Amino acid sequence: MTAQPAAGTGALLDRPRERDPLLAVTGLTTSFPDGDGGRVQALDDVSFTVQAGRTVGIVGESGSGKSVLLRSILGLIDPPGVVERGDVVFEGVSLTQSSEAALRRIRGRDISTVFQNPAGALNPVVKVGDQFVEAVRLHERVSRPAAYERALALVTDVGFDDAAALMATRPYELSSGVVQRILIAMALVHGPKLILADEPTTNLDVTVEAQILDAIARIQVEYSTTVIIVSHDMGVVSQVSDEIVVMYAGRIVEHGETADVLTRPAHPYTRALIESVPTGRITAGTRLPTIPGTPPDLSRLGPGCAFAERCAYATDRCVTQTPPLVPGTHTLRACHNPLEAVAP
Amino acid sequence: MTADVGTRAPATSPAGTTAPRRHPVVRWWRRQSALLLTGYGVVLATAALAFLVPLLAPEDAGRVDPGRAYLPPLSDGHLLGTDQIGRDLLLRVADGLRASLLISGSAVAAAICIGLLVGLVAGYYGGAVETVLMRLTDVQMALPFIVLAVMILSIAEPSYVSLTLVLCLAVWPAYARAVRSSTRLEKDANYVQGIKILGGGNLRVLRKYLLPAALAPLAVLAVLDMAALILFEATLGFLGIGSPPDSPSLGSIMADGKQFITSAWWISVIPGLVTFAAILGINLVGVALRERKGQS
Amino acid sequence: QDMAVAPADAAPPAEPEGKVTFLSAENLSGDWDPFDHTILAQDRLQRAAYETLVRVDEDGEFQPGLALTWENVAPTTWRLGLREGVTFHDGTPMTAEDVKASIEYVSSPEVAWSLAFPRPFTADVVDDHTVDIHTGEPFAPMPGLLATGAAGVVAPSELIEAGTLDEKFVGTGPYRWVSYESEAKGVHLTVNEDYWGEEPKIKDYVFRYVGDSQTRLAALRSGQADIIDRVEPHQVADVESDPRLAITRTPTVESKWLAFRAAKPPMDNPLLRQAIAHAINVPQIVEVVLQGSGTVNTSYFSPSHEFHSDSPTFPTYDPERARELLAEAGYPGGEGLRTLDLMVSVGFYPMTKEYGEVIVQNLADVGIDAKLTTLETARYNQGLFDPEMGDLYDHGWFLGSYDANSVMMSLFGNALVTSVNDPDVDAALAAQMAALDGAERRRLIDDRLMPALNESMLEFPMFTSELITAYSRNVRDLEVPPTSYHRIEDAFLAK
Amino acid sequence: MLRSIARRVGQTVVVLLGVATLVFFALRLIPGDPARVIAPTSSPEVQAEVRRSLGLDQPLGVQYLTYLRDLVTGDFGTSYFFDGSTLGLIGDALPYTLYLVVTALVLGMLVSMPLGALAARHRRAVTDRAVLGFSIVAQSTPNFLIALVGITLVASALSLPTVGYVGPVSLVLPSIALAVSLVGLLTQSIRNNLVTTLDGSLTEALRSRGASVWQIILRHGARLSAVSVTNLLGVQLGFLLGGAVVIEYIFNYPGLGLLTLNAVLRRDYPLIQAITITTALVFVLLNLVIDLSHGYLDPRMRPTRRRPARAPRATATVATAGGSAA
Amino acid sequence: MTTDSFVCERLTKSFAHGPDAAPAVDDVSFTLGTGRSFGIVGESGAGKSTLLKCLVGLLPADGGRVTYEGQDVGRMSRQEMRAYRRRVQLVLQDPYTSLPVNATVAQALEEPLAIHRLGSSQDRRARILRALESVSLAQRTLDRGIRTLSGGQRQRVAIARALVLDPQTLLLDEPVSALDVSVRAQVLNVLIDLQEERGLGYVVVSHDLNVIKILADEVAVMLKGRFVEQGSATQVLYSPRHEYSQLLVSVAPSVERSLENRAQRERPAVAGTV
Ligand SMILES: Nc1ncnc2c1ncn2[C@@H]1O[C@H](COP(=O)(O)OP(=O)(O)OP(=O)(O)O)[C@@H](O)[C@H]1O
Ligand SMILES: Nc1ncnc2c1ncn2[C@@H]1O[C@H](COP(=O)(O)OP(=O)(O)OP(=O)(O)O)[C@@H](O)[C@H]1O
Ligand SMILES: [Mg+2]
Ligand SMILES: [Mg+2]
Repeated sequence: MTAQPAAGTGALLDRPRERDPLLAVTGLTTSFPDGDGGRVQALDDVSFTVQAGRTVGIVGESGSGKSVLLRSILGLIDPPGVVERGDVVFEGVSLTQSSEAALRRIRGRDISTVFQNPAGALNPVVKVGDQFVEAVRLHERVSRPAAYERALALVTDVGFDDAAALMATRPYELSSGVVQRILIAMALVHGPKLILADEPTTNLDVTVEAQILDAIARIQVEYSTTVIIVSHDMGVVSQVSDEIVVMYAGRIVEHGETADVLTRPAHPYTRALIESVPTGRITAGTRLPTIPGTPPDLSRLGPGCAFAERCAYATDRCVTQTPPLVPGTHTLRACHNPLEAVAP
Repeated sequence: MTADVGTRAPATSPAGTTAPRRHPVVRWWRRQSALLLTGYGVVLATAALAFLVPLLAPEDAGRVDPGRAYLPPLSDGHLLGTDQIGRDLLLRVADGLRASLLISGSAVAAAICIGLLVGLVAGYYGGAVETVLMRLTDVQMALPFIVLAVMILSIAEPSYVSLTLVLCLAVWPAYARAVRSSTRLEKDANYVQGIKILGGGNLRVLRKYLLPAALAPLAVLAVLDMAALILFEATLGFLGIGSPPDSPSLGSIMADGKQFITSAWWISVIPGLVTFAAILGINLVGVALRERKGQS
Repeated sequence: QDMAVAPADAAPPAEPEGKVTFLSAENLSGDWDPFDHTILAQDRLQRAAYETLVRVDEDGEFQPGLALTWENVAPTTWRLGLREGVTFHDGTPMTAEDVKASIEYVSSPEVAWSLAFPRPFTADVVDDHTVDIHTGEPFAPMPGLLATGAAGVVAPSELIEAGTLDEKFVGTGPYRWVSYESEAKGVHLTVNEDYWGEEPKIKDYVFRYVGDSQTRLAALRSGQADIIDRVEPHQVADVESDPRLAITRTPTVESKWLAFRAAKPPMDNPLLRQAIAHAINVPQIVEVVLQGSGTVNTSYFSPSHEFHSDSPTFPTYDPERARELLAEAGYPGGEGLRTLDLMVSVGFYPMTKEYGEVIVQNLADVGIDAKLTTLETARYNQGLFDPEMGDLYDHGWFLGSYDANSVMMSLFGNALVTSVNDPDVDAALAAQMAALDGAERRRLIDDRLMPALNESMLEFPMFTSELITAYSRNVRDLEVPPTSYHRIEDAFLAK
Repeated sequence: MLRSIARRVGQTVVVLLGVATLVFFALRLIPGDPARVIAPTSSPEVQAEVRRSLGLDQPLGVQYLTYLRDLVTGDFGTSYFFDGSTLGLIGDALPYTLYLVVTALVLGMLVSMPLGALAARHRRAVTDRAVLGFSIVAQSTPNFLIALVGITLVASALSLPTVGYVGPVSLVLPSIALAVSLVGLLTQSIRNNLVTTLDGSLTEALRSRGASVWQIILRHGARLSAVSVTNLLGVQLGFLLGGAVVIEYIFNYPGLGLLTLNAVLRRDYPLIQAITITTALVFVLLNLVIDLSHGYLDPRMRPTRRRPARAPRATATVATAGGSAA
Repeated sequence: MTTDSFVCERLTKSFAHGPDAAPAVDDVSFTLGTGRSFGIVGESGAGKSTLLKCLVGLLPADGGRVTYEGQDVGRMSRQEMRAYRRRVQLVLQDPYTSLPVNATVAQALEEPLAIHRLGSSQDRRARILRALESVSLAQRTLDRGIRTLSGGQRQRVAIARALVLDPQTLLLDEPVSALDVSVRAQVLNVLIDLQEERGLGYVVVSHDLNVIKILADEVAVMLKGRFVEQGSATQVLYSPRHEYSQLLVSVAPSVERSLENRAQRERPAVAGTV
């Protein structure tokens, strides 16, 4: 069902131009005041498109702007934060130009979300069922019992046999894994076209994580929903996504088909990220390659590549000129000295 | 592979040439909220009135001279006028304000000491000790403050000490409770466990870690309480049981003057305004600090 | 005494009607025994329900009250001829037995009002309507005493014997008891339909304690009260500017005293006491602090008192003289003198704290160091009779009579406040009491008593207070005499 | 559940006993002799008699035991000054104070709830700052100043009663004076609590489900703020009862506050004792009710709570709002 | 014969008591040779942290016995406990909360020496610098506030603080799970270096199999307070026997397997509810 491009070379780059993407983000730039008179540049000129039916994974270390990106897409950046520039077009409609009321109609119905901290996404003292009914009735004029029936069906669908009992509990009585699966069910209630999942498995046990990832994968197939999944774990992202977007310090540094990004990264940062996760048969005492230094302070970014000071391949140009995100051999990458150009 | 983290200290990092570094005072100024700055302004002004004016005074604040009674504000030599027996109102209000500030300040300080002692012990050791101490604070809290104050002050000679004591009684349970709950949370905090793993004993943990940790959140509480106590103290003065007549505080000055509200408004209105300003300034600072704490 | 001028259109109603609410600056005791308290407010209230044997009219003349006649039948015996047909509110007729019981009760030492009585003081029933009063020495001020406050009122003998006087008022007066629910609601009296005299014109009378002068004035303005007590001097202008309100200012027979605790050093030194009396700028206090509400005393008797005349040796403000006396007392320039404690009450008499501070300043000006302490009313009342409390004690004292004898008796004879007796004063006091002839008594007062008092200076009567009463213009014919016993039964409400 | 209620009630009794003990000894340690207040001009013998009749000649321990026994049997003593039992006097006065305090409380809520919600809705915007400014001013204004302004300026203009209680209209000025600082505190508390909800992940989640901010405030914010706001109300109740003393004094209002002031000024020991204990009782009982209501408002605070099979990692601290030791 | 540092026999620890209260640590036994590393994997709430706290004597055990070099940890006197602390140190789970945030790095590192009243100030300085060096932090880090440090730096300070006392055995509770991937590698390398340089023994707890693989010679799999499988690292991690161990190993996300799966177009399915 899913258009699954062959795990081949630079499939992303071959994408036909005429096909309208489900979501197109262009030049999105978001900032927050840093409390010291300056501004934190959380997103800087971020552009990417998502075709319907695809699963896009966004990876990046903590603070690289992944969550801000999702919030900016949904129009959930509140003052004093501002979306300074850029456009988000969903199904041909510009979300950045839409009124709050129009956005509210889209949120939860056409675009739904799953968040990192499941406990925080529900009111801990209100029964799950009531919150489910509320979610339904925010977009549809249906009776409570009808809404409840719908919710029950969906909760059963994500793998709970005792859905009715679950609906009568309050979130604080449940474990995070259970709540997260309920939230996934809730995200599906209006048959959304796009699901934004922000670190949906972080802080969960590996076994639970596997269940959640499995649920997401199944949904994608059964409901043919487009998914954007955010994680700092390359392993998680690689499992479910068709494409991977790598972020660093508020910018996209690389974007390509999963296989391309994983096997032929063009950006030194992407490669470092992949290498720092152990692979192969490792035993006690195996040393891992590391990235020296720490991510930069987003309120003090000057021109140039933000990764330059940690990059082994950096040249003078990297410090003075911001590299644009342009097609390389296999992926889109923002690098003056991509690895493909350097000797293997 | 030694990561040189030192160069990344944000304050010294010269990263970028975007904005020129401003003077530290200017940067401090820009970081503060308008609320806080207004508060500081009002507090500074009242503090200047309380502590500076008497230094510049040409005469003793208590100088009684019925011959010049009831002079309205802006009279010759009496900026704020004189009161019903010819005392200079500016000096008198300054005196009263200083008394109010000192009394409520020392009451808060005393309350913090008691609260810390009770709260730390109760929160850290728990069990029966905690139960007893907390019931004690409950008892104190259940006692209607004004009844207690009126009772004590109508018996003990009104003086700065007795007033301070009374005001302290009004607030210490709140501190004990706050300290106890922060200590209860904190004593199981990871870093405290960390100290114990290193071999640190109870006293060390209490003194070096729990005490400062309990103190920090009290700062805002203390500021707000200071304002509340000035108000309490003014109330007591108003009921005529405040500070002694030869060293009046704002409340009693106001109470003395309130009967002239229609004939010589300034005698009560000016101390009223000063009381209000002092409380307002401190509250502004308190609320602004609370807001800032909340954000971080 | 000025009275509100009643416009011509207002006439008293035929039947008693309407209600007046009186707000008092002083609290009531809650114990309704008419004899056993020294609270002026209660005294004033109970005058509507209890009557005295002798009455004083507007001109200060004695008039028949419950007694129609009083005469010396022997030097130490006064005979009272009682009014007939008088009944108490409980329906029992008033007889000589009741008068005897009342007199003996009020003069017995355990009762508060006994402080106004000489001893011995006994009564005999001659017949149903005649009573004899016996005193140890001849007692000239008898009619004055019987016209005074609780001293002369009559209560039913059964209640006195049963000890149930304190439950409610049961007198013979024009108003009878209705209720007392709480302090904040006050005492409610209503017309006594069986009153022997002229029936009152106002039906209901509510008397209530409101401690704050501002609140009292506000209540008068908003129509919640009809008459308010002890208007402060600076409120007068306010009241006068309100066309709906009237005001009356009465110079009373009350002096504000500065008592010296003469039992302990250094106050046992009469020269020091005289120095202090000369140092105080009383005219300025009256003039400025009290805004003219009061009269500077020129004698131990207030101007409204019988037998008043200026006393030449009475201390006047004279700081030079004060310094001389201070030096003579052994404290030149105040040297060697410890800080003196000056105690004043607050919350009742007007401007006490203020003039206390002026006195401290006055004393400082001649070199005497003094410290002011203010006492709220209950504590003040308690401390007043405690000789250990302070060195100088400010207080008011009067017993609602034109005859100052009771005041002198309690303050100097019984040494209530000073706790020290002066033999000269005591002798002079006794002598004038025994002088049944008016002229002789006047001579004894002027030539013996006054000089002795000035010399001993145990208490210094600084000034005579003024009682300022404000009321709605609807209340007509309200009069507040120097004794402060206003007669609500003479007033009426205009429609 | 029942057991924990019993426990709380037990604690309440202990606290009341503590209050009773403290008041008793505080009053005896005070220098000042009721006999002298009652019979100031009488001879020492008479005063001794007065003391005997009041039981003040007994050893302190005996007095204390008698006092406790009387308390338990509901005998709070007889006023030194007024006829009748102290409980009767209090019974007359208490309803008036409750009218006043409850009116002030309701008034405070009516004003501060919409204000707080408005400020939270527009947090950090001009509206928010304006509301905050107003609430700080309200919090800083002494209630007696408001009362005085009311009496001198407003009362006669609107012909409102200023003395005593003549009907509900008598509550207008005193309850406003009493409510102002409450409004200040409550507004800030409601606003801050709502903002905590609104700045949290719950709001982000709800908004991304399509809910509007007002919907979030009304459906979730209110519910989540209830515990700490009612807690604040519990504490404020004490201050309201205290504030009533001044207000009742100024308006000569026939409540407990005025009774208290006069009782203390007259050293009416039995009355002071009784007032203190009953006020403490009222305060403690209302706080008990508030505590128990928390179980309803926030099921997490129910004592017999079903523990999750596995505690979620990020369990929010539940009892932040200084409830007493459970 | 006495080359065993920890011997843990039938250790049991419960927090709640009652009919349905399961113990947090249930009948756990193991032996750790001196200088060897022991890894414990298990899901959240399995009782891993509780076990470590029992080992250092921070929590008293309900049943069973822990001995360190033959000495019963549960029966140590105050003095013995102090000495024990110098030999065995625990680095707590979360670097963001396990250090006093208001202190500077220097203060934090001095604390153990102050507690144990070790060394002159010169000595102390030297020891601190050595510890700092071992975790690859620059000397100037000393003056920085803990608050201003990143998670990776904090974790290294936490390790350094334990090292200042020159312990023989280090207990590590989730040493890298709160850290970003790139920093994770740095800290793991530091730990490997330390083991090689100082011959430290480790007890490492983690839910991340890779961490265990890198740091442990022997591994136990913990489930609901019990050790369900115990053995050499290679055996447990590469050919697990217990059903739960197998599940753990099979579901751990890894790029490697994704690529394989991608090639094979299939993913492992997980059944059951959480
Ligand atoms: N409301 C805000 N106010 C100020 N700064 C913010 C705000 N939200 C995000 N930021 C800043 O924006 C940057 C990006 O944050 P973001 O939450 O998107 O990171 P992330 O990639 O999601 O990280 P994580 O993996 O930790 O969730 C950070 O530096 C953060 O401090
Ligand atoms: N102080 C405590 N009081 C009560 N229960 C506790 C306490 N500490 C831990 N527990 C419980 O003991 C069990 C084991 O907890 P422990 O912290 O040891 O698990 P863990 O394996 O370290 O989990 P994680 O991976 O989440 O750190 C859990 O169910 C936990 O809720
Ligand atoms: Mg994020
Ligand atoms: Mg753990």
